[in-house]
Amino acid sequence: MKARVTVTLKNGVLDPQGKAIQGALKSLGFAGVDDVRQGKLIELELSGHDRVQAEADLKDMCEKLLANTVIENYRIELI
Amino acid sequence: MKARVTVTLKNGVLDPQGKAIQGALKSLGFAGVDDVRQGKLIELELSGHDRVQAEADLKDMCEKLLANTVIENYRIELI
Amino acid sequence: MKSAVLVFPGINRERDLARAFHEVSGVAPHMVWHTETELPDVDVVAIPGGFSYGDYLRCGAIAARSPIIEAVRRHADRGGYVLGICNGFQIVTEIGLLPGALMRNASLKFVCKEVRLRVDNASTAFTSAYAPGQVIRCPIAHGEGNYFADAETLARLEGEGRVAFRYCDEAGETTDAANPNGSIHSIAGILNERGNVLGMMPHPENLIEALQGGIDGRGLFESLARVA
Amino acid sequence: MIPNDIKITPELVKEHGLKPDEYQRILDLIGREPTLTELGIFSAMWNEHCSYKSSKKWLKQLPTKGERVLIGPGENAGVVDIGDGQAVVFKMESHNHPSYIEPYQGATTGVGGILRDVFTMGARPIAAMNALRFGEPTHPKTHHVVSGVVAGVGGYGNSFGVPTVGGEVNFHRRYNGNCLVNAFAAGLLKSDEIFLSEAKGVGMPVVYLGSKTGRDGMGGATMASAEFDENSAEKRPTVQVGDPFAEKLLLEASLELMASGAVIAIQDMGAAGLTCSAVEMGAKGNLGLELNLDMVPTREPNMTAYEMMLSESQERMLMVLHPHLEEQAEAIFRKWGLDFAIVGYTTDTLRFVVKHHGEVMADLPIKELGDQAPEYDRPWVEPAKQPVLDVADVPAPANYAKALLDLLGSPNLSSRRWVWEQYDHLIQGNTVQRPGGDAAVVRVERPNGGTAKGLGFTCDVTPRYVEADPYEGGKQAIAESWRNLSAVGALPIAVTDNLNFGNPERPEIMGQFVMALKGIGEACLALDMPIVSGNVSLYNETNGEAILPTPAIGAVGLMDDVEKTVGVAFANSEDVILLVGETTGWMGQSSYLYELYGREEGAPPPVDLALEKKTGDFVRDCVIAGRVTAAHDLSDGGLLVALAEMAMAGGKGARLLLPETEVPLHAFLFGEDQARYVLTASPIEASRLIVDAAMAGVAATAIGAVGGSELVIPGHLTVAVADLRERHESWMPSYMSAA
Ligand SMILES: Nc1ncnc2c1ncn2[C@@H]1O[C@H](COP(=O)(O)OP(=O)(O)O)[C@@H](O)[C@H]1O
Ligand SMILES: [Mg+2]
Repeated sequence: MKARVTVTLKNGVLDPQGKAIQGALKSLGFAGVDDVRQGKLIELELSGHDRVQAEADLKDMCEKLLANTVIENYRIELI
Repeated sequence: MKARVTVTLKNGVLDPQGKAIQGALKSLGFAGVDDVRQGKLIELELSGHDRVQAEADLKDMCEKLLANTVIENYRIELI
Repeated sequence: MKSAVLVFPGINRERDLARAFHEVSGVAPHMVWHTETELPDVDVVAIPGGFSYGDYLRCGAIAARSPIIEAVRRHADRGGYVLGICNGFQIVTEIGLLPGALMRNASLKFVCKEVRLRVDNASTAFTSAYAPGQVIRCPIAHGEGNYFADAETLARLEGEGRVAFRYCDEAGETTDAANPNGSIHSIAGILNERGNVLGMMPHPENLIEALQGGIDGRGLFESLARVA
Repeated sequence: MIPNDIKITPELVKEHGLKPDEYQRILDLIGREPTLTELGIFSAMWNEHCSYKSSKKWLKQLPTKGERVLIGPGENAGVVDIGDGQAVVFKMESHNHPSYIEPYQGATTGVGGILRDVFTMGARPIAAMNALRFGEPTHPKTHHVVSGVVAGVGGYGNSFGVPTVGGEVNFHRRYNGNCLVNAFAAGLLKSDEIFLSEAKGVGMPVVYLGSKTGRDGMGGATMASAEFDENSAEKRPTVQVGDPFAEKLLLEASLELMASGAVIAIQDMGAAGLTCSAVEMGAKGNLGLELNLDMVPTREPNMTAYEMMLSESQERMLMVLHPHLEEQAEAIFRKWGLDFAIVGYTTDTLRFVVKHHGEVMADLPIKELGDQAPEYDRPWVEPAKQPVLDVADVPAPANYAKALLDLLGSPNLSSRRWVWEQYDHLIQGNTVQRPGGDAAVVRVERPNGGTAKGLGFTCDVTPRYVEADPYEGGKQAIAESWRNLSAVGALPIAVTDNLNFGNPERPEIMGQFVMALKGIGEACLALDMPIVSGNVSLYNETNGEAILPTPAIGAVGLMDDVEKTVGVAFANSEDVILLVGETTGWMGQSSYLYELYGREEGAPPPVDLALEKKTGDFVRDCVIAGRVTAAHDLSDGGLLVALAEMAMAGGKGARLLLPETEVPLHAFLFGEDQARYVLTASPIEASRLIVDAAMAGVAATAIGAVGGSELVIPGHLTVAVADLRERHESWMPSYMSAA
């Protein structure tokens, strides 16, 4: 079973990376990029077959390790 | 218009972060995580309205900056 | 030796590098701002360490798209010397002047310490002051120095003697324990085909005076001074 | 959005951390009810952090003057003359609470803040240190906090480009609920090019520089996080995120701007950013200041005046510029890609006026905002003294080798290599003494060439001592920093302090504070180390349990010729090992007792300041004269631990022949008597040193010789240096690699 976890900064939290990318795109001549935010994508290969269990596990993994819930949100997708 | 670019390491490219996450998950007691790969998620806010143009621009941004195509693949989604 | 040191926003070892050139050649290098489109008339263009653009997105990625880069490429095409150290190495690979890429250290931690390097090719413009196989001390300071290249590239690098420096132990052995970042084949520095572009993660510029604890890094600058 | 003219309720006052009598003071001062923005401004200016209301009375009693002191406490950082028209600028500051909440970002913004304090004065940062205290290793949060904090300190300093050359790491259960992150930074400038925060001239532009303002750190008042966020489902995080890249640009741009002559006054935006910086600039210059918030570069839409005035977004500066150089100044900032906006101007009204969308949001008397802050003489009680511990109550180890190995492998005495290897300690190419020894030494070139000078840096305090006896513990912190500097050959010239304590409203805690400061002050006076800057962090308590009282000291020393420094490593076989200072075998509060038996008992070792001075001066003279091959001060773990450290550093053993003494062996080897050092010298030089020491009134005894690959005390201990190293180096990496 494959899972995809995306971790993004909460609203209002400064994103220096996004800011730098936005600046670089601008100086490369791309107009009309109003905002850029950078997040993480974590792809997992799970050996179980129980989707409900997997979702619960993934949530637990996010809370415990994958996301820093003080400043980040996460989203889980099973694929 | 919102766009989401995901950048992932090509197959065969070593992913130290993914490996470290896998190890950490294991030592946290999560069994059955067979593989972990970490990638980047870049969310952009575009001011244009032309989706075709936007897709072309995004591809260009990926090739020129957002991905290092020697080691990375990218995927573009308009949302 | 006439040299130029490039400066990008966020670069922070430009003074260290300029000092090394100055110490060894007696001439202060030109400091060149990234928005320039021409280089001064120099033999060596050096790209220093640091965190250009904060190392955001990928190390060296944003700096590699600066206006000055085209001039660097032309300089290299003409056979001029290009030296990329640390962030400079990352930038030079992002430009494509050297193959492969630098990934996060296997430990995922920034590491600053003194390591040993083995000079695997001492017949280059950058290394001729060293003896072949010589083991030198050299500081490192990076979070993403884990060199990676695909099998084919690696075979070429090895086959053509383009690995200039490798991490090793005191006896010159390339062991896992002596590899500070997980680099493939313990690679610390590589050359381009023509031998006029060197990229390396370690900082020879921080070990050129007895006060710094040793002078093993001088050889690199002295080598350049011989040919330029 | 909450309107600016909302009725100020007692709840609102309370949420702003203001006591009813403090609010009454506000009403008396301005003669009407404050607006919401005004209330926010008062709460920012009058909180403990900005106003020092509990500590001011005692801080005033510290010695802050000296021949070399150019700028003492009160500015962003202290400035001390080091000759040749050069001066060193330094300060230490805490970021404890944010680091416990979000260790990585808390530590980065702590480092960013202190670096800004230093370069705001016009100095280029040349060294950083970090004093860290964590809970006991087994506490569930400790591992996470350590890894985040260390990564954060490194993440910021490495990218910014300052060498992080020293610090301290302690683990103790009393930090379980409150870690301490104290960051130190030092910079170098020309002594006639110091920049200050005092605004001058009426009608001068007030310029905002650096990163944009967001709603960062809006957690001081709970209402800010709850109610200002009605549009978004998630609770707004109050965490500030550090951007070392922006800071590096800000550094370069600020220094370039200062060199251009455009800057009249400059102040970084730290805690309560725009409010504190603007008020301070105006008040110091006896001027008024008017801000137009429409001009403030913001990162988020619809920010209110209240939010802008209280935002703690990082990497921002406020300057007063010469009007005719404005354009030139702007060009410099644009070149570095930073925001630049004229957000106001100075006035002669002595009022602090804040306008937004054409409306006056605040109009307050500027001097009173700072000067009339409440000041408390909080009740305090002198902590009870601990009885002196009888050596007879401390068991000797069954096996000396095992005891030594256990000490070296303990959380508090084990090697900090795992920490400092994550910090770039070599950048700038001037690090002459690297981390791992006593003090770090950084080369300083003279403007006109010639032999380079050296600056020594060290961080010290032994919180268990301070807990047991705040007065002696305070003295000891200064004395230990004096020793660390003297051992590398540097003359201690000044200190900065970071006073971390619990709740000052509790008389016992206030008593710790008062007595520790008394000890610190006396020691600074006796050792001629004025305090030139510092920071107070109170209320470090969780569930009624306070941290150990931790007045961390950052000290700076000067060497005329940096090449004269020596390290701790045993250098040559046959060198004679000299023990300098008196050994009584003081076991109270020793590491031996704590690490091996879990006992925190007895009075800490007393500090004889005159003896410290005499001994330190003697040792330093020997180092500078090139007479010794290694020097190390004795502190945690006593003589045997110090010898082991010298052996490990040099990769050489030693054979000890201990003098006849009445002190029991274990107390001789592990006791923590103060004012002691170990020196090594060639046999001939050693005999001369013993004679010279006697002449100087300093005890010096030969206790053995360097050589072999083992540390040996015949009949008691034989242990391979390699085994010492193994144990010393393994605790931190193995603790940190276990999840
Ligand atoms: N957090 C830290 N960052 C950098 N260096 C550190 C840190 N903690 C300890 N060190 C270094 O490790 C060495 C030993 O520290 P410590 O035992 O506190 O020294 P001392 O007892 O001489 O004061 C010193 O060189 C010190 O600067
Ligand atoms: Mg010491």
